[in-house]
Amino acid sequence: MSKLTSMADAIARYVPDGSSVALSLALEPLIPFAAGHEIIRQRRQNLTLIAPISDILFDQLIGAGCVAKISAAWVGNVSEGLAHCYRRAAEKDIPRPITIEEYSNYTIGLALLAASLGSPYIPTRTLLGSDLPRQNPALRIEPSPIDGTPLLLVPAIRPDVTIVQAQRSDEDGNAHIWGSVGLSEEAWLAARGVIVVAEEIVPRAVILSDPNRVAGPSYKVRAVVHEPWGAHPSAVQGYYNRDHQFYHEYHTRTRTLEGFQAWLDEWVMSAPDRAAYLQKLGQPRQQSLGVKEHHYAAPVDYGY
Amino acid sequence: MSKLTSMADAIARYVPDGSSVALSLALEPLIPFAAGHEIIRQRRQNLTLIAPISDILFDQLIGAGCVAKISAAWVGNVSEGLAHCYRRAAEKDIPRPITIEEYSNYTIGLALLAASLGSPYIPTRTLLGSDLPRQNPALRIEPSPIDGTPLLLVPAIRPDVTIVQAQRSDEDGNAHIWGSVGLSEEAWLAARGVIVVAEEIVPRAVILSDPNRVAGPSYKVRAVVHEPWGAHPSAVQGYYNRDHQFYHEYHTRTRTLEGFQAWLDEWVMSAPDRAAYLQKLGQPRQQSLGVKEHHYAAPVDYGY
Amino acid sequence: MHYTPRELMVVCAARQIRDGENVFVGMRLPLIAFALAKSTHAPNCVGFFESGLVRDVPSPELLYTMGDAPNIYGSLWTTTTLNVMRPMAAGDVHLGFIGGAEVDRYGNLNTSMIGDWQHQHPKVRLPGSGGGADIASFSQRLAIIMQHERHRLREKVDYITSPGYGYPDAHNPAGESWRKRVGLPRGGPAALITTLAVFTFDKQSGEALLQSYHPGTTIEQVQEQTGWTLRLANDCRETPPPGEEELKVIREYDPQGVWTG
Amino acid sequence: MHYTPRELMVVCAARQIRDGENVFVGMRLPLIAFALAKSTHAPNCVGFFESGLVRDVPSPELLYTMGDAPNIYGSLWTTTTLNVMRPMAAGDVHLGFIGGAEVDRYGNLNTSMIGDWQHQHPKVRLPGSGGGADIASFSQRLAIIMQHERHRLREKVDYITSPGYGYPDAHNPAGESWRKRVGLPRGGPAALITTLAVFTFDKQSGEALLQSYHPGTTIEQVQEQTGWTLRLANDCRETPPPGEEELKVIREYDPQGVWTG
Repeated sequence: MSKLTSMADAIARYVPDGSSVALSLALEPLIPFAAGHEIIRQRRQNLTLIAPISDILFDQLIGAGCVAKISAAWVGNVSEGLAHCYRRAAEKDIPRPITIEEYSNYTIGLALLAASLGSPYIPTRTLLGSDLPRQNPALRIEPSPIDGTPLLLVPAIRPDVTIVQAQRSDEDGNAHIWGSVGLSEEAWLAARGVIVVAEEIVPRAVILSDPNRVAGPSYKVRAVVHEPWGAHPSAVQGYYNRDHQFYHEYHTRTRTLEGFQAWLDEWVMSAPDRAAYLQKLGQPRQQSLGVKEHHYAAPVDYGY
Repeated sequence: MSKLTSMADAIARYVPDGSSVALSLALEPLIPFAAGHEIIRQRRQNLTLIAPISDILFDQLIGAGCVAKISAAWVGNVSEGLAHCYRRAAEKDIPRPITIEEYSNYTIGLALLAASLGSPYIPTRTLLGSDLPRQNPALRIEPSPIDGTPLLLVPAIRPDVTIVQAQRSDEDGNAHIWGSVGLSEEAWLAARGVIVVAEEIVPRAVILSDPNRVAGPSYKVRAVVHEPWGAHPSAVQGYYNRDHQFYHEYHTRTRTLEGFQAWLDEWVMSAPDRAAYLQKLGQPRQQSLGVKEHHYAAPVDYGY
Repeated sequence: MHYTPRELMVVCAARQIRDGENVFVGMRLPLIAFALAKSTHAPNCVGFFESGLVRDVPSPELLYTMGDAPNIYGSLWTTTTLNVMRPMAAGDVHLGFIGGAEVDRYGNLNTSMIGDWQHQHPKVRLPGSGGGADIASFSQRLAIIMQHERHRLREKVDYITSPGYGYPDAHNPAGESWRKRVGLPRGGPAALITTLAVFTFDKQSGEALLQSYHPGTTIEQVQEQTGWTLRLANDCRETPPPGEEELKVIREYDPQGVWTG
Repeated sequence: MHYTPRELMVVCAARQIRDGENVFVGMRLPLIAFALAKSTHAPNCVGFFESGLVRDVPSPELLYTMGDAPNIYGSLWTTTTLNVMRPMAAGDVHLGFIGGAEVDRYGNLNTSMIGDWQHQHPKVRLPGSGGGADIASFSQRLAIIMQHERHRLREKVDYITSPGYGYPDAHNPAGESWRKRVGLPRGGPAALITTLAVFTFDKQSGEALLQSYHPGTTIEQVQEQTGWTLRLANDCRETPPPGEEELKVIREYDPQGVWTG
């Protein structure tokens, strides 16, 4: 049965106040900005955000006051540096205080891996001697039952919902992702439910023609949203490139609280949906970000 | 630099007596029979074999006396049932005694996963109440440091070498595998070194055109062997199907020790290499197992 | 209408599958049961295969192994063994199927060793767990499929490969409470389907209850072939025979009777 | 021949890479250092990127992030973040690069918080570890790249994000023995490359040693901008300037000087 819904319905139904949400899982590419902006428009509150590094999407959600807690390895602006809203919240409780549980990319991955394995934790030897285990109450150090050496235990994190940006999906949520995928697979398998946001909706036969490329089991998918350019300004391999200038503009304009409010009003609040956002972005800019050269994968035969 | 070698050289150099070898990792398909037969011809001794389920390849290596220890979840003949050489070794020390450390598919996977993560063990809740933790000294039960409930700790297994059967590879060991892959990825990442056995050797550009399909990092690959039909009688998706009849013949012929010896002499010892094996198998039989209908994966664009 | 014992077993197995469930499918009879359930009462069930497959339509051809090429073609997800077992470990698999060489009255299953394995060589070395012990540990309900012979249905198995409801001890019963004591996260046997009968289980005591005996057999004959004293379910009765439609589907899928003959 | 401080830093970073090594490459300067090493003395080194990439040729275009599409195209392996970090955790990465906001004389790095974070809000909230703490924990050698300013090179950082050689306590020194004590599997800082100088580390004491000062600076000027009393390496000397060939490669890769200007 089709799980196709509008972004507004998907967020309204599956991202309630107070839920823990994993999104922005592939590091710099495939960031579901359209989903994040809808969360902001619906004025969601007290969310816990989970990701390895989050480019500026987390900064926007924090600045808009949607976030109570961050479980992540890095919150900033990858090509520009610091994230101003994140700083204001962490340093001055503006617009509201947030709890930060600091992970590294590896340990946030292990936390999602543990949940997906049904294991209470994964032991590792990273972060020993660092201050992260003191800053983050979830992390603990215990002697190994095997040889007594110190181990960092990374407890499982089970997101209420994982939002995955995909190149293409069928209406049931069988989706193809390619390019660097970050922790998308772990977060898909760890979560209670998944929202798929796809550049294209394709027939089931297209996806099933290459089952090794499928991102995860579709029984977990609650909603499929067709949202072309839904990841802008981040990149989607084979569809469009990263809009570095956009990140630069965001960085300069959001240094002050007022600047952020103006930016948010302009790009999120006064754009009712992604279509309006894209209209504002404009055709020429989309063209300049589009694919200039196609590089197709070699054929693969599933025949027998 | 090219890592192309003959099967004889690859086995001679990288599978010495006493080494621990992970092979037959994709369950029923992609079993490196040609590699196993070369191990037998070179009269390798005291090997430790690691796999989830092994179709009849493990039975052959055990019957030939190459094996001192088995760390696996299942040793038999998938379409026929029991494995006669395995029974003779386990029940009567024929041709030599073997140590069996019994795992389940999930726990042998976790053992390889732990090694690949650089973690000493993975905790899980499978096998609790079963006799496997009593039979297998590697497995241990400890209370969870988090809530005190019993946990099975599965220690890391780091194979000396993993032998991976692939559809295609370049000369450096950048390889594509598709179809069900079982524990190939975990074993590749867990092992000290990897031998790739490929149906086809293709230009680097073919593999790199689809980097998401690559089986593992090629820096670990010690040797690349071009061995068409190297997995017969198991299946290679897109190349040939499983030869069920061959498994049936093996099952009936190897009930007795003499029967096994005769089978081994006929199909392994008196066939100096895979070419001779295939000649004996015959063109008509190969044709009957060949691909009748091609099913190609939908195009994927890595462009930008 | 005539049918074979195995055809009846497939029908009984299919009846264990509820619509929309995630089913960890084994080989042979459960595979056909999955195909049967899909095309009758459970069109929305999804099948998991430990070789690294998830699919929601039966394979286009009869399979000898779950890794056969036709089973990969048209699958929803072809991936690693761990990836398909991870959802089961996390509790997402409703029903799992396994077979065995020996089962006891508490649904404990032995697929490893016959004989006194702790002090000498085993009398018979069986292939081992495969994914069986994991399916028995993790799935919400377990359905066991076996040949019904007195030496296979025993008071106590020689070796527990796949945990059922354990055993009672001086202070505690078998059953769900045993599984909790040893640390299993959930589950336990829901059905034992044999060539002669179908058993359910009393989760409190962990004991098998004779739910139905197949047409042509009697409770007495089942008792003769069973290594423990039968306890009957309240509504113990004759197994409803396969319907025409059910047999039709089975025979379309396995026309030669490779697995159901 | 004229060159910028950043171009010299790239050259110094590239000199840390040995042929055939697995290098965990960060963004910006290390990325260009990797490209430089590849095309000069280390043609066989392999680059790992935490977004889930392994590649052995520099990307065809200058990158703003490691996840940019040109970096995926032509990679040896495009996969998950865990998959590329697993080999590093297991010890297969020879050299890792990271940058930071603060570093101390023992090579401990802070990319998380400036100020008294335990008792009040941090004065400055930095982005955090990313993969940095993992690279510092797992790689066999660590190279740190930083702006050289007195407030950044401190006696003691406010917060250890990425462990270097720790600190001495009443009974034990910092250095390799500290890493062993806390349970780190291997590694430690091998070089600190700044806009003014290059430091190596004494693995026994864990202290930074001034290895070389860049042309145009003096040891005194370096000391002025360094928050601890310098210890000099035995062969402390001026940093060898970039060669023409090295600058040519850098400028081909970053013609606008986006990162090296």
